[in-house]
Amino acid sequence: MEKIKKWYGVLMGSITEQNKAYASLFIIFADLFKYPEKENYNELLNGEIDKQIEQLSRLAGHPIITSFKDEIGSYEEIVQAFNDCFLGITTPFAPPVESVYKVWTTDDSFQVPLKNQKGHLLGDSALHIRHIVQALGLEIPTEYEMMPDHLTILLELYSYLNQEGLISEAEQFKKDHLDWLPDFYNSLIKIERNQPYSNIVLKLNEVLKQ
Amino acid sequence: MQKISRRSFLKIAAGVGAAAAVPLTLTMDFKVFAQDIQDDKVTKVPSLCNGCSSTCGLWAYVKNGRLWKVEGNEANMKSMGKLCARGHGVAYNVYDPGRVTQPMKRVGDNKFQPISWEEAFQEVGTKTRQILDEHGGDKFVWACHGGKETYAAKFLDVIGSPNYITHYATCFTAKTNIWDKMCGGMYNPDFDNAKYMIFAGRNYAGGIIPAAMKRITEAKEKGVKIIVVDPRFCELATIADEWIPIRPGTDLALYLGIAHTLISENLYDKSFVEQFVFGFDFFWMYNKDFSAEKAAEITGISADKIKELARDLAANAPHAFLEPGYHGLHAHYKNSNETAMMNVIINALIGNFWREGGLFPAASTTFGHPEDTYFGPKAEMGSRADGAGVAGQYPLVEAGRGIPQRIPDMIEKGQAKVVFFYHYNPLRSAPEPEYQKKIKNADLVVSIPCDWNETSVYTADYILPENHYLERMEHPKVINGNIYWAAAQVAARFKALDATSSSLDLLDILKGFTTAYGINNLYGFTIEEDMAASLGPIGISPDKLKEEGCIELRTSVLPKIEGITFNTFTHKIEFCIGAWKKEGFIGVPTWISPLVEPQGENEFRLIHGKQPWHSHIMTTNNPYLMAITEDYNGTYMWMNTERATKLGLKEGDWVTVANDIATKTTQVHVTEGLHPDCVWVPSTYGTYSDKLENGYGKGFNYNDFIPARVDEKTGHVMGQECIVTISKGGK
Amino acid sequence: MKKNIWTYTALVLIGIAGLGAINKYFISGEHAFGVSPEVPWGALIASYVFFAVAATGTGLVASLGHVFRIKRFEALSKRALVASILLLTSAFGILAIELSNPFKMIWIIFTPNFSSPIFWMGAFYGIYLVLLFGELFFSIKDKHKAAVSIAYVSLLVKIAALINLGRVFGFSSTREFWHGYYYPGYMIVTAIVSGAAVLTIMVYLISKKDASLDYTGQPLFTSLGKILAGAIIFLAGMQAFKLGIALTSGDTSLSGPAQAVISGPMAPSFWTMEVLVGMVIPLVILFTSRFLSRGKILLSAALAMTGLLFSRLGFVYSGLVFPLEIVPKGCSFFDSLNMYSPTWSEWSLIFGAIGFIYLAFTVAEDKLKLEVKH
Amino acid sequence: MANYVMFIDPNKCTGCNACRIACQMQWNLPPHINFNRLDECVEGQYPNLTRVITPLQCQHCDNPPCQTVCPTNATYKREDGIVLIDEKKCIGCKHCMVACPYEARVISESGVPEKCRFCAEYVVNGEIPACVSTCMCGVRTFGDMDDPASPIHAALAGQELMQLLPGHETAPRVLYAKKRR
Repeated sequence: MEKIKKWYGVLMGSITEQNKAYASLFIIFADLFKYPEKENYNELLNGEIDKQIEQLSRLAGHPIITSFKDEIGSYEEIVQAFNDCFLGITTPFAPPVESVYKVWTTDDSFQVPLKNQKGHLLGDSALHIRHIVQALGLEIPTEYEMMPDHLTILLELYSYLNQEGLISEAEQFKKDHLDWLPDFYNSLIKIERNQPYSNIVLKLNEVLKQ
Repeated sequence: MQKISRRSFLKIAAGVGAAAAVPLTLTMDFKVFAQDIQDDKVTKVPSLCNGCSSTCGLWAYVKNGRLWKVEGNEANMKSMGKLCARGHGVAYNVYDPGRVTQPMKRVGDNKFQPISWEEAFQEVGTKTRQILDEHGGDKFVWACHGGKETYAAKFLDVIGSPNYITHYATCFTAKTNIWDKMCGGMYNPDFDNAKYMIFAGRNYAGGIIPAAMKRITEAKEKGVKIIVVDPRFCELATIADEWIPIRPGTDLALYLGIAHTLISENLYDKSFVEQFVFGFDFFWMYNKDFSAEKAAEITGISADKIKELARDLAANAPHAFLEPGYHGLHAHYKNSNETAMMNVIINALIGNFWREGGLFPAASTTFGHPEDTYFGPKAEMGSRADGAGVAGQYPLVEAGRGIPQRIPDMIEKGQAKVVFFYHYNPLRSAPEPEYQKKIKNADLVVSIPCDWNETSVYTADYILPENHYLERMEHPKVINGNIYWAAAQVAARFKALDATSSSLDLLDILKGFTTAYGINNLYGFTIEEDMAASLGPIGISPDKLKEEGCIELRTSVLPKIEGITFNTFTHKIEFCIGAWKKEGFIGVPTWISPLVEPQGENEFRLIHGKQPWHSHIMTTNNPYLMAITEDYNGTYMWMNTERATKLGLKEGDWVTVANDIATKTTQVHVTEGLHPDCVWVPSTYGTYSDKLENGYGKGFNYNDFIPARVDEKTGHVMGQECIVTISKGGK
Repeated sequence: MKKNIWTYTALVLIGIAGLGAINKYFISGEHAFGVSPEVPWGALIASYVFFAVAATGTGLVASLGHVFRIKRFEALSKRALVASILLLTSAFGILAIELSNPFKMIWIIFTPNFSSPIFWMGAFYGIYLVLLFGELFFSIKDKHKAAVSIAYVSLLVKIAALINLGRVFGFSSTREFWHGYYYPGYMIVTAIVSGAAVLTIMVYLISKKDASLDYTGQPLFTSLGKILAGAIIFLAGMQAFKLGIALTSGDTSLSGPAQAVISGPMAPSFWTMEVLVGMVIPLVILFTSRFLSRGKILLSAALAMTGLLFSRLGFVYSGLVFPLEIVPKGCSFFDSLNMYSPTWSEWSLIFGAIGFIYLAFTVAEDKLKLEVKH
Repeated sequence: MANYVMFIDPNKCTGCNACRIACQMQWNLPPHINFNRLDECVEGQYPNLTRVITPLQCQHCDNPPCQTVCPTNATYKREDGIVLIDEKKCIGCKHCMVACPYEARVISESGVPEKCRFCAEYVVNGEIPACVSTCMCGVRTFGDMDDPASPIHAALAGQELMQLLPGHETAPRVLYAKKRR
């Protein structure tokens, strides 16, 4: 039924409110994996983010309740958590990058052992995202050009596809490129200071699963 | 209602409308896409290996922008198509997610915050400016591994800092310093035509140059005699005709004994000495009593053997050489300088310079430069903070090399305020890490690495990551030196792979930094333009170089008898160094005892060397190379069987190694292949940056045990003048 | 069915074995076990041999009833079949977990290699299992004639299976300590030891509730005890002979492993478990009790089985403990034996199998009509 | 049909391990799984020592014990002499590992006892195995005995050859130069 509604919106040449809300929801999630600026931190702390997630997810027809505000601690703590989880200055760490959680390439001809290993950057998935970004006439910042399968970009892209009413493409995208979140979560929880990120990933996975 | 992200990463590209429909070019299905890209073509891009500083030529095979395979480049005179274990290993590092992926700013002990390149340049540039404006440009230090990288010099010139410091004082500085003073430059052995080779203080099978090993084993096939003098039965000794274990620190005595035999038995090449040597009599005057017998007492090698070496050298001269050595002898003993001098003298006595099977200078060439684009003011050049080449401090040390182990001292004395480290990690590769950690007291420390090395983690205020070598194009290099090759070669690193992170090339880092510092257009050229300008005078186009990978220039160094001249004051090989006499030294080598001697049953001299699959400290985080270490017990400390038995030690036992600087534990390898006076450790281990997880905490490093000493003549660290006591147990 | 403490213990053991299997299949893979390129076979191969030989041995001793018409053993026939089936399925279960890819076994049918002892092992034991089921089926249906005919065929298959199992180890000249004809013989003798022991334990378990055993009970115990004692003595002699020959052979590839057994890494297990617990104590108990006490015979049987388990571990490890001398050398390399010790996953499977056999046997006893009518 | 052999001269090997890692790269092996390894033998007493490092790997026997014992014929021998393993048939019984006198097999991540493949897919295109092409000391030579142009003929000429463990009658296709030290 959900799908038909969405398709209906597309066919009518208009994007439904529901679609817009769904797309916006992922913009919010995408934002959470960027470096935590003070402003974002404040929004998280005063519950603004939780509120928006609640409203948007309800509108989108995938209601979830989050309480990230209870898990973030001080600004310094969230910065520390970001560093510990994603930067690699301490180990273990869990970069929010799809390639790391997938077999590097399925191309058997490669003569480097990366081929069938996990844990490396610029895997097949990164190339695919780069391809999608280019084909859709989009651009990503230089800093992320070589890490196009960073979770932030994946979520923004997913949001964009939904926003533009490319529903079947979005579905395919979700299936192909947002299926690694459980592995990501498992890596995150091995890090001592993993909140709020592990919970964000959990909730994100929850809304994607619906 | 809808939250508009202030910082959305995804932007609609300029000139493209929003997609109303799915573009035809889009392959949305990942499986289909992954299948499609398998049809991409494989291309070949030349580069130079970064596994050590030999710059072996290699081909990077690339498919869809990613590394497909690496292979040695046949044409390169260092690799001759071969790569060693490190070469294969470090290429693989490129996709390691543990690299420093973007600029980092220190926000606390062991705490960093990622920042954008713009912020990084702005902050580093303005801070450097403030500090130098206040204290003077000569408080700026650029410390690097050394070699052929050039861009920093431009900045140093403008701000008036002479402080370009390399790692050489911890490696082989006595050799280059002295060869330059005595014969005007380095000379390299001709493996292909020699009939008799002595290797002392250099293990080509550990510190590998693949082409050297190829040529040495080929020579061996032909029946050439190979002698290895080394306290340790090193990898090269495996294929040698003879291993002569020498008491560590006494190579000088051996050389004096050989010289004495050559001269007293009239075996030396008199005509060569007459024509091309200055100061022979002066040398002989001081050493005519230093007989082979005396040398035998000191070295533990029999007088007969010493005489035999001298006679065999003479008998095969000039198709014979005493290899000029490397790290093993030239920064590690109080008598390293004199040892280097004697190396020149022995080769001169057998008259093998410029002779087939002897020693030759490196063929070279000169590159052009991109046109200057900076015409602004330049500060007056200050004096060197480390005192290298400075009267009253270390006048005999080559200013071009510097004294890296003094950096913490310079900072403490206020002589250095801003320190940049470029692919250099003194916290692990220089003596006494606890002392080196004081580097963090500088006003500003910037590290330009690939990985989270100790220096970055413990001292850097900013980390500005450089691209992996396969991701960057660089200023071309002349491939020459260390081993004789009749023609110079030109090669370069070309960008083979897409970068996996937001690291940059050195040139771009310096452009950003200097611009923020307030110098505009200091590097007004791109790397492509730099390469074109460099290669221009030689008549090579960058495209051609990229296609061939390595281009050999005209043959320029061939054996000759006529017209030999040396680039010294007398145009001869000077057995007596004038500059030394000026400083009050006698100027010729005489016997000097090592600084310290082990006494008693549990005292040993701690010596070190390279393992064939690691490059000192920089490869220990590679999982493949560390797997070799694990399979072959590579972190074990070698100890002579007899000494071990006395201490009740068996293979694999844990021991505690201690002196007044450090206490460490390790396991022992009990072997017949080591001089009883010493213990030996590979120079590779002891990584203590916990970010380098494959290497972290494995083994220990000799630097843990040595103080940051400075030799008065050439500035080296005397890295093997180190006594440790060893006792059973510890783990 | 009455549940007691043993029922729960068995369930716990099976549960832990489940964890061991999960560890192998889903978590650690090959690393779940202590094996290495130098010691590729370990406790699971040993326990496979332990259970498979016990299965054959149980059948072999029990066939004294069916085949050789020894009256007092007939009481055991059906139960022995059940025990055999359970032991053999346990052996197969362990093997399935030991194998990296048991599902690829199907290729044994499509592209069999007739020169491979493991192929024949699969064939013989596969047939044996089918025969066991057949014999049990006809026995329960009281089709005596059919059951006996199967028993004859089964006897041949059993002996072939045992000899072939010995060949799995003795076939290749690579592992000198195993090579030759000793181990086929060893398999048959140990089969009798384990058969007698298993039957003793089984008789004890059921004698309390099966009145019919009161009639044959005592002589049956005594006979089994005597068979057990005889087989142990024979085995002890064989082992002593084997080790003696190896030690005095002057060939390090034989004497080295033997040294490892008597004074090397295997010595503690060899002397305490295999010799003392598995041979000396049972024999002392049997002879001092003059084969009359049920309890003591049971105890001897249990000890013999325990000793035999360690004997299997030692037997597998001893073939692999000594490093192969690939490059002819004069240099010392003997100081490093190939090290192996079983991991918890391996132990869990062994004990799990024991738990399974106990549990399944009590269930079978409960549900099937296994008593012999007179 | 080609007739592949490898010649190894241990007298030249200094133990750099380039062969090991080049092979690992070529065949995408993880760090601790390696198809070739170095055996070290040090004899003598200080200061008179000899050290011989012998590279070991699958010997591609003409009479391979691993093939004989393989229950499913997963291990097979190609007509050109190369012994290979068909992963889809391997049950992982490891009898091949027990039977191989050269300890040439290592268990792969998928539980298959893997080993050196003589770079089977590559040599048929005229390429040489990675361990050979990267060896700086010229320890290894690979070639086709039936091809007169193959470098193997020059490498073997005048060499005193031996095979490892001739007593096992495995007839290896890896030929070693006799120890000269």
